[in-house]
Amino acid sequence: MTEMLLEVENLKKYFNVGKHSLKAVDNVSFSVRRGETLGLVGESGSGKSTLGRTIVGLNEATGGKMVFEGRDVSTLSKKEKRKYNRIVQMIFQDPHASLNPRMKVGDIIAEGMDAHKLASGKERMHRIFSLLERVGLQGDHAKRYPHEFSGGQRQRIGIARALAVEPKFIVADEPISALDVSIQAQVINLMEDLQREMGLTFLFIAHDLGMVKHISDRIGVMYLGSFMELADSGDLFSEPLHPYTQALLSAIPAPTVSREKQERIILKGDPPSPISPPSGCRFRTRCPHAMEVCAAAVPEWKEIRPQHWTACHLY
Amino acid sequence: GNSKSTSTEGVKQEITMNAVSEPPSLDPALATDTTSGWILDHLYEGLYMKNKSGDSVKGLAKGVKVSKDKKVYTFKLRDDAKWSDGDPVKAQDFEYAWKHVLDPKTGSSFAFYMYYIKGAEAYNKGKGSVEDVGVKALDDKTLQVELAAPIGFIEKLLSFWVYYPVKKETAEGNKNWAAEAKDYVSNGPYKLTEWKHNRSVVIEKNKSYYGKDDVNMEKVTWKMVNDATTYYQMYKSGELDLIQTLPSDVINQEKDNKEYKVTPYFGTYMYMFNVDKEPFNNQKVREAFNLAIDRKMITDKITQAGEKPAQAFVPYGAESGGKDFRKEKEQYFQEDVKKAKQLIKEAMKEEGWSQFPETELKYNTLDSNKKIAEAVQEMLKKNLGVDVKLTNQEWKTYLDTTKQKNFQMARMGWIGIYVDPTPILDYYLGDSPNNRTNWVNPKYDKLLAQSKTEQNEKKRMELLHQAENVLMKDLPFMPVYYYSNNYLTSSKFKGVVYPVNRYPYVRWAEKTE
Amino acid sequence: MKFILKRLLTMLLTIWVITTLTFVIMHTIPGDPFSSDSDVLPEEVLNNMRAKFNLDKPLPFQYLLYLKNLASFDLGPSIESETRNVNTLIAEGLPVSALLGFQALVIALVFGLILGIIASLFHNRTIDYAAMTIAILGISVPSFILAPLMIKVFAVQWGMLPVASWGTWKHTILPSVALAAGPLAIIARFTRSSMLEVLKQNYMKTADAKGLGAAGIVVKHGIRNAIIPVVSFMGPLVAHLLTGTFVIEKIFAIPGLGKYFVDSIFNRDYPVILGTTIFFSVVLIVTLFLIDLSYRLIDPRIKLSSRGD
Amino acid sequence: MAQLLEVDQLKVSFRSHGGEVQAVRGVSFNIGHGEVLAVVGESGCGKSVTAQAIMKLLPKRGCRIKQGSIHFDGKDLLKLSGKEMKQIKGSQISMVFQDPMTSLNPTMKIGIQIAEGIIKHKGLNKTQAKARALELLKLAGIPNPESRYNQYPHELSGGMRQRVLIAIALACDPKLLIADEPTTALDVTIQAQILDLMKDLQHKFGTSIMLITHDLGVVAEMAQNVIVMYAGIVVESGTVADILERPKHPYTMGLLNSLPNYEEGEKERLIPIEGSPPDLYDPPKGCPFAARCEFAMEICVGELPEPFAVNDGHHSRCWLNDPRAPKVTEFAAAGRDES
Amino acid sequence: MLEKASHDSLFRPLEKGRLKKEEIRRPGVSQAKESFRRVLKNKLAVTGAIILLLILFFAIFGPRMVPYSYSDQSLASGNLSPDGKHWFGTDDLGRDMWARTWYGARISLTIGVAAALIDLVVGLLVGGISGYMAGRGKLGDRIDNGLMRIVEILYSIPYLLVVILLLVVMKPGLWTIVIALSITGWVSMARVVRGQILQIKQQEFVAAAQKLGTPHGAIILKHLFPNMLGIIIVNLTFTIPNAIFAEAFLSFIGLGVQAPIASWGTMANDALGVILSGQWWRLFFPGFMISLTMFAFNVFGDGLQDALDPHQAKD
Ligand SMILES: Nc1ncnc2c1ncn2[C@@H]1O[C@H](COP(=O)(O)OP(=O)(O)OP(=O)(O)O)[C@@H](O)[C@H]1O
Ligand SMILES: Nc1ncnc2c1ncn2[C@@H]1O[C@H](COP(=O)(O)OP(=O)(O)OP(=O)(O)O)[C@@H](O)[C@H]1O
Ligand SMILES: [Mg+2]
Ligand SMILES: [Mg+2]
Repeated sequence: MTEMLLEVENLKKYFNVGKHSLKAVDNVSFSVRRGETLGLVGESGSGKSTLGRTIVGLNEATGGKMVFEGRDVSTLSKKEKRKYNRIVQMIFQDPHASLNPRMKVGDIIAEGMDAHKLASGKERMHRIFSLLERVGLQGDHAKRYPHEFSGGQRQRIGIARALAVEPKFIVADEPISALDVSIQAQVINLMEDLQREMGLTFLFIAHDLGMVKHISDRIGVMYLGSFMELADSGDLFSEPLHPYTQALLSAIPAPTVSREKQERIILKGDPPSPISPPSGCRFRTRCPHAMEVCAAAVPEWKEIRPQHWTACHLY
Repeated sequence: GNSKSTSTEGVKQEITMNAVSEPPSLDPALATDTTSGWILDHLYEGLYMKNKSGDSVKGLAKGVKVSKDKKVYTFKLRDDAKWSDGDPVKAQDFEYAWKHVLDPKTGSSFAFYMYYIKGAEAYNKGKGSVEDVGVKALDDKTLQVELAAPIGFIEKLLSFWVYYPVKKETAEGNKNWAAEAKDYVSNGPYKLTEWKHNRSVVIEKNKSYYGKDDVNMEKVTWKMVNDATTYYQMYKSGELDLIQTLPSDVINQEKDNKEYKVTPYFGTYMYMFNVDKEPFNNQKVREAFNLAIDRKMITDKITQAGEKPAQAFVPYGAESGGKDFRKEKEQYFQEDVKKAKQLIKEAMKEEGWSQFPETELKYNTLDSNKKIAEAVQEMLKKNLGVDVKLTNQEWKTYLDTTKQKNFQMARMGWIGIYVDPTPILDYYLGDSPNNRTNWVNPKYDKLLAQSKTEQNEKKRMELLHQAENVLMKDLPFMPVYYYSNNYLTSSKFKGVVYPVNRYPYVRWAEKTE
Repeated sequence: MKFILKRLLTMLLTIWVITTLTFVIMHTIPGDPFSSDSDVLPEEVLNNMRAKFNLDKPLPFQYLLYLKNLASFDLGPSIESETRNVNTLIAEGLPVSALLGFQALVIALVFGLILGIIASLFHNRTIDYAAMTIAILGISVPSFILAPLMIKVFAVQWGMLPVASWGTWKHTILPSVALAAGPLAIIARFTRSSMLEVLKQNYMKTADAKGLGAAGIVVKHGIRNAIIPVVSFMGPLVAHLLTGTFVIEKIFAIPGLGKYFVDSIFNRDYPVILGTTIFFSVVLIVTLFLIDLSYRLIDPRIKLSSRGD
Repeated sequence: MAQLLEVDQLKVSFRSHGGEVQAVRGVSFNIGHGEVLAVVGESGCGKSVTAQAIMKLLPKRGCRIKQGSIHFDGKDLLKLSGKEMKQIKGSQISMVFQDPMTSLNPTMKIGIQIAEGIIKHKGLNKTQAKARALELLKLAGIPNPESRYNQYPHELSGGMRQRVLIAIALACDPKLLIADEPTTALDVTIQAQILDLMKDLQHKFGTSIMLITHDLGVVAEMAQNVIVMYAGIVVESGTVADILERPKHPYTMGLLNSLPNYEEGEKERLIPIEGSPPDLYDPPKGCPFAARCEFAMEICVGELPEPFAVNDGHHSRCWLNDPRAPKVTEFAAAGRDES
Repeated sequence: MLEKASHDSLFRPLEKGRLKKEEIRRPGVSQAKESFRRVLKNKLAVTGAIILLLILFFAIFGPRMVPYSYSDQSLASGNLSPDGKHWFGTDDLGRDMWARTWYGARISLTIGVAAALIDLVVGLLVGGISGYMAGRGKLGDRIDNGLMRIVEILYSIPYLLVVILLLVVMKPGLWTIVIALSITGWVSMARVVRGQILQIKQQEFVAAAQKLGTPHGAIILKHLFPNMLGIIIVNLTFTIPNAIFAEAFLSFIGLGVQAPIASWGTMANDALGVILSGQWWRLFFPGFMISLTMFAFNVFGDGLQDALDPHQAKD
């Protein structure tokens, strides 16, 4: 087995908007190691959710290749595809919309188990209970409807649901942004515990850079459908290479009043449209360091330092 | 203006009636239904016409010469006979019209009414040629008709709409001349002025008609209102002046209205028995059934429209030497429950039935049929202890089912084409396609055959009575009542003529207020 | 373009299937155009009549002949009304039926929506119950009872309107209302039910927070989200209303198309059966197609085919 | 100067099949002209309900404002007629809704959803409203407003939808902006842009803002005053510095403790507040936080304290502030005071 | 950490574990029980149910309460208005309307229930599959297309013609009526359900269920139908009177129940003339019973919809 759980090559996802095609994800390549957490941050609308949904198969890719555990996903047989769908799971961004309001929590959690015939009868009940406890809820919560839970509890139901099918890889799309900090901490702790105990791999999409840094081993930065930078989380925060990453980090608000606030790099101009992205480097229209070459050529995706990749003409 | 219309001056002589449905065709060659006939009778006039009292009198025929063997008739046409466009009516128009009816390509279903003419049947059936048909225009005003055999009722026949003339030039020039009012030409008291399909037909007095002075009503409108509840309400609100066939629920409340009128209708409502099927293979059962129902109750309480209980086949109205054929022998049996019970007992013994066979009564879907069937069912149950099952079917399916003789007991109605016992009695001839009972009695067939060649009217009637005796003894059917027609006519109108078996003539009618 | 063409082809195919099945069933059921009780005709005379309408030919031949004529939009003659053909019958009846149907549709839609919306806004209150009682009456009192009752009251007793027949706009009022009552009630019920769902949605709060008037909120934000069931229900309804309704046309003596759908079958008037069926199916298929298209216009999230995204 | 908004002893409850949910149980606070008040608190503690009560957006059925008053610009909103309220909604008070996924009408183009309010309150015609809407979209950081104008919500990313909601709320230059977690779905650069935009409004037009958020960084950046809610009551209120640096309520302390410290290199476990908030169907008689509180005392179970004034403007509803209570040592460590 | 010393017993630190940290106190009840309880609590639903039960009661026992059977005639005493002897009066053949009305209830109710079942089985199946499959790849499109074309065909072929065909091959009776109703009775349901599904399936929880590998059927059944309950109930409630009147039409063709047995539909049909003649009771009682049944079904349906909605606030 390779070290890489998932390799994504030149993945594309375009949407038809009117007569145009909107390049939500354009030529993205990266890989996810077994057992790691890959954080994904970036401009709102840069295609993070789309990328996540494409990986788990909720969107059909327009182009490119995904290799999971050494197998090209598009060549999987029906049975294998089903297995892939099981072991690659998603935690949805909106904990309310993704839970059927007319189903009891127990049935929601057991849904995947039922579908894959993983358990039935007493065993099923038992599994539901232990999953609920696993995510910090109680067994008798199984009999309630989703709307009787708070946002944090609902998010944990979503996690239990994903866990029920014994996944290996989970795409978590902003799993904590709807939660208050205390519950955010609960959820993050839970994810970490699970990772440790079950060897799970996460693709963690979030805007809260503090949390992303806390949980991720590596972090990818997206802008307008493409990756700008990918590095170990420590490296990324201490030595961001790409001008966009630098701007992003400078904008983090700190929860203190007294401390001297750091200088924020303000990006000039408007974000360009994903329907007609700028030539060359996508960021160049707003980049403080933009050069002529940036308009002419697409910067190469290269490893500037060990395990530190970026696409920028500065390097 | 004629003298009559001045007496009611100021009142527009117009009447609105209900045709119930769109006349399928106003081409005399193609019209086969009473509605079309009703309108045609106002638009045309044949060699003979019906007068106020319903007798056939000379119409377009001015004079007639009959050959000795009573087979060749030579008619002279009136000189003042004109089409509504002013052109004279010619003998050729008759020749053309009649031959057109007989032309197999026309596909006229009433062509057989002309089979009395020599060569007509052969031509119509594709076995002869048009030249051999015995109709010929000798000149513009002379028409010669040669019959296959002499007949006694030629005047009646010639007043029938199949024998109306059609303007040759018009019809030859436009195959669909009868489809719209603008192309339409007629020769009678009225001309067609407006035909809004499925809505209304308007006819107005034909100024070219030779007898226009004898026509009171200036304008006649027929609306086409199919729903009984609706046309009744239209009558009540004054939108219609004359309606027929009232909704059965209102008859009771209209009975004493002076606008209400009932006329007999020459037909019989009955149930046929399939004599090949149990239990009706046994005459006693058939008789018992006949004796077990209370016909008066049915006509008084259910149909209510002045129908007469029928204990024989031929309805009232047929004349037999000055007397009514029916009145000569009104009843063949008396309803008698006790006797009926006895008959059933005997029949069961004869046939060796331990239980009375399952019996089904079929009828075609119609409110009144259903009610009568329900009543009969209940009477049979109460009086004979026989449980009869009811089944109804949509009309054409029903016709097919009964034609296949797939029934035990089935409703049927039969109306004489003309008022004579023959067309009624013919119904049960052994080879009649109408006879669906499987009942064949050579004696009956023979008597009827004899009656048809019998030239002596009295003897003929005697033979017909004998035939009916045979029929009523075997009882392959169960008569229930003789039909009637009912009308409401606004009291503003006088002089409407209600002929037997035809709809009202209004040419002599007069609106008074 | 390709899409439209493909759809057109499917339509033709569907119509062909409908024509064929109708043809087969029509010739399977007992009875023929010329059977009647008043006179059972000699076989030769019947044959003359059959020959006139090609009914003497073998069925496959008749079938092909019909298809051939159909290809040139010739629906053939009417057997019942011999001098007229089916194209004329449709051409004459359609405007009448369509006008009536259209009026009824407008009445049903406008009042149905209003009734349903009001009921949903006053959910489980007296107004709701009143509106729904009206609706339930509308559904459970069929037009064949409602129509004569209305005639009796409005035309005969009060003399406000003519009893029946066709001519002025006054003649159209009672039949339109009678025709609309049932659909109106159903539309009201659908609207209420789906409006209740919509009213619970967050975006209704957003609209409210903008300070829009209550009517504006309901009309601009509510209806469009709630109307899909009504639209789905309307598909077959529109086709039916526009091509005429037997019962109403009969009761009000209206020269529409509706009678032919029923009479032709009772009379076994083969060309009229086929002609009206084909005509109806064209109207139906086109309506359903438009409805399918409208889904997407109403709710842009809906996609009906997997072409593109 | 009188406050712009005065909420006094607001109590809201919902009746549902399970019984009565006491979502808000006596909340009072004020917002001055041009002030930014941050509201923080546990999920489900009644923040959104309070906000919606001000806007009178709570469902008419099954929900009752049981007590309290809401004075806006001197008028008691709870006593206004529906018509008068319509004049205020959207133009004087506007709101950014919490859930960007469901708060936009899925069947209406986003541009029209923005323009609608402008037409209603500003009396602009359609083209003018469109121009204004485009401008707002741009201000909210949506690229290519012209093409986005005609898109439907489902074609937008989560963050874009949130920005559309912001644009709607800002459309009519309100006096009071209630922003219910307005930047949760935004990346930090856009978040910064939005926060700047709000500050701008505050400075230029004197707009007051009620900012509901759980991002304490945003609180620090934006707010002058903060209230902390828990289980339907305000447990602590004060200036930003009071709350973030000198919290006097164990719940506030717990919140601050839960934050990851991203400055540190070492990955350490986060410290959430254990347990979950009480059931609002049957809220405890005493302090609702008692069950989760490290410092809980007997009295906490039996009785809910009145707010203690820690100092001017800083109130805490905790028995620990009672002179009879034992002193809490290590308090500083519990709060994230870096001194 | 709290100082140990305390002056007041009330200010003593709480023993650990005295208050459970995480609990939701309301007891959970099973889904069926809960739903049942809610239905019972709903005034509308209970009213509807009581009326329906009453109608059922009279359908069973009504005919036995009078000394006449539904078929006993008394031509001499036809058209009697309601009095102490004939509670609902008599019809034109002098039959007791009370006996006939309640006897007819058996038939009309049976037909109503059968029609509802057909709607539920065929309508939901066709509509569900069609709506769900539309837009799910080529095969899905084809299934939707095929089903909708079948609907078009069934709907276009004149019903009358098909019914006459049935008359030829089947014996009249209840079973035949049910078959006749199943030919097209479900079409409206199918179309409406399809439209709703097209709309509802866009929601996130459907994507979640798909991701978990839930079979299509289960998604339709568990996720989509419950969320369109209101619409389904509305459709059901007007299928019932339609069927009751359709039976009257079928008996016109010859397929219906055979005289003298009468259903409400045929009784109403036969009594139309009383609009002109004034024996209102002949039309009123069958007509009123149809309306009352409808009313009860509707009220019950509305109540059911309210009761089964987990969000629904209590009044
Ligand atoms: N319509 C309703 N019916 C019943 N209970 C409700 C309703 N709306 C809100 N609640 C309850 O009111 C309480 C407060 O809800 P609210 O939405 O104000 O929380 P919040 O503080 O905004 O939380 P979050 O941070 O998760 O948005 C919750 O317990 C919730 O369950
Ligand atoms: N169904 C769709 N149709 C058209 N465009 C879409 C669709 N879904 C997403 N997009 C577009 O794709 C781009 C990327 O969207 P995506 O949701 O992946 O962004 P994101 O990175 O998750 O943003 P956020 O952080 O705001 O959630 C956006 O420009 C969005 O408008
Ligand atoms: Mg996203
Ligand atoms: Mg909230």
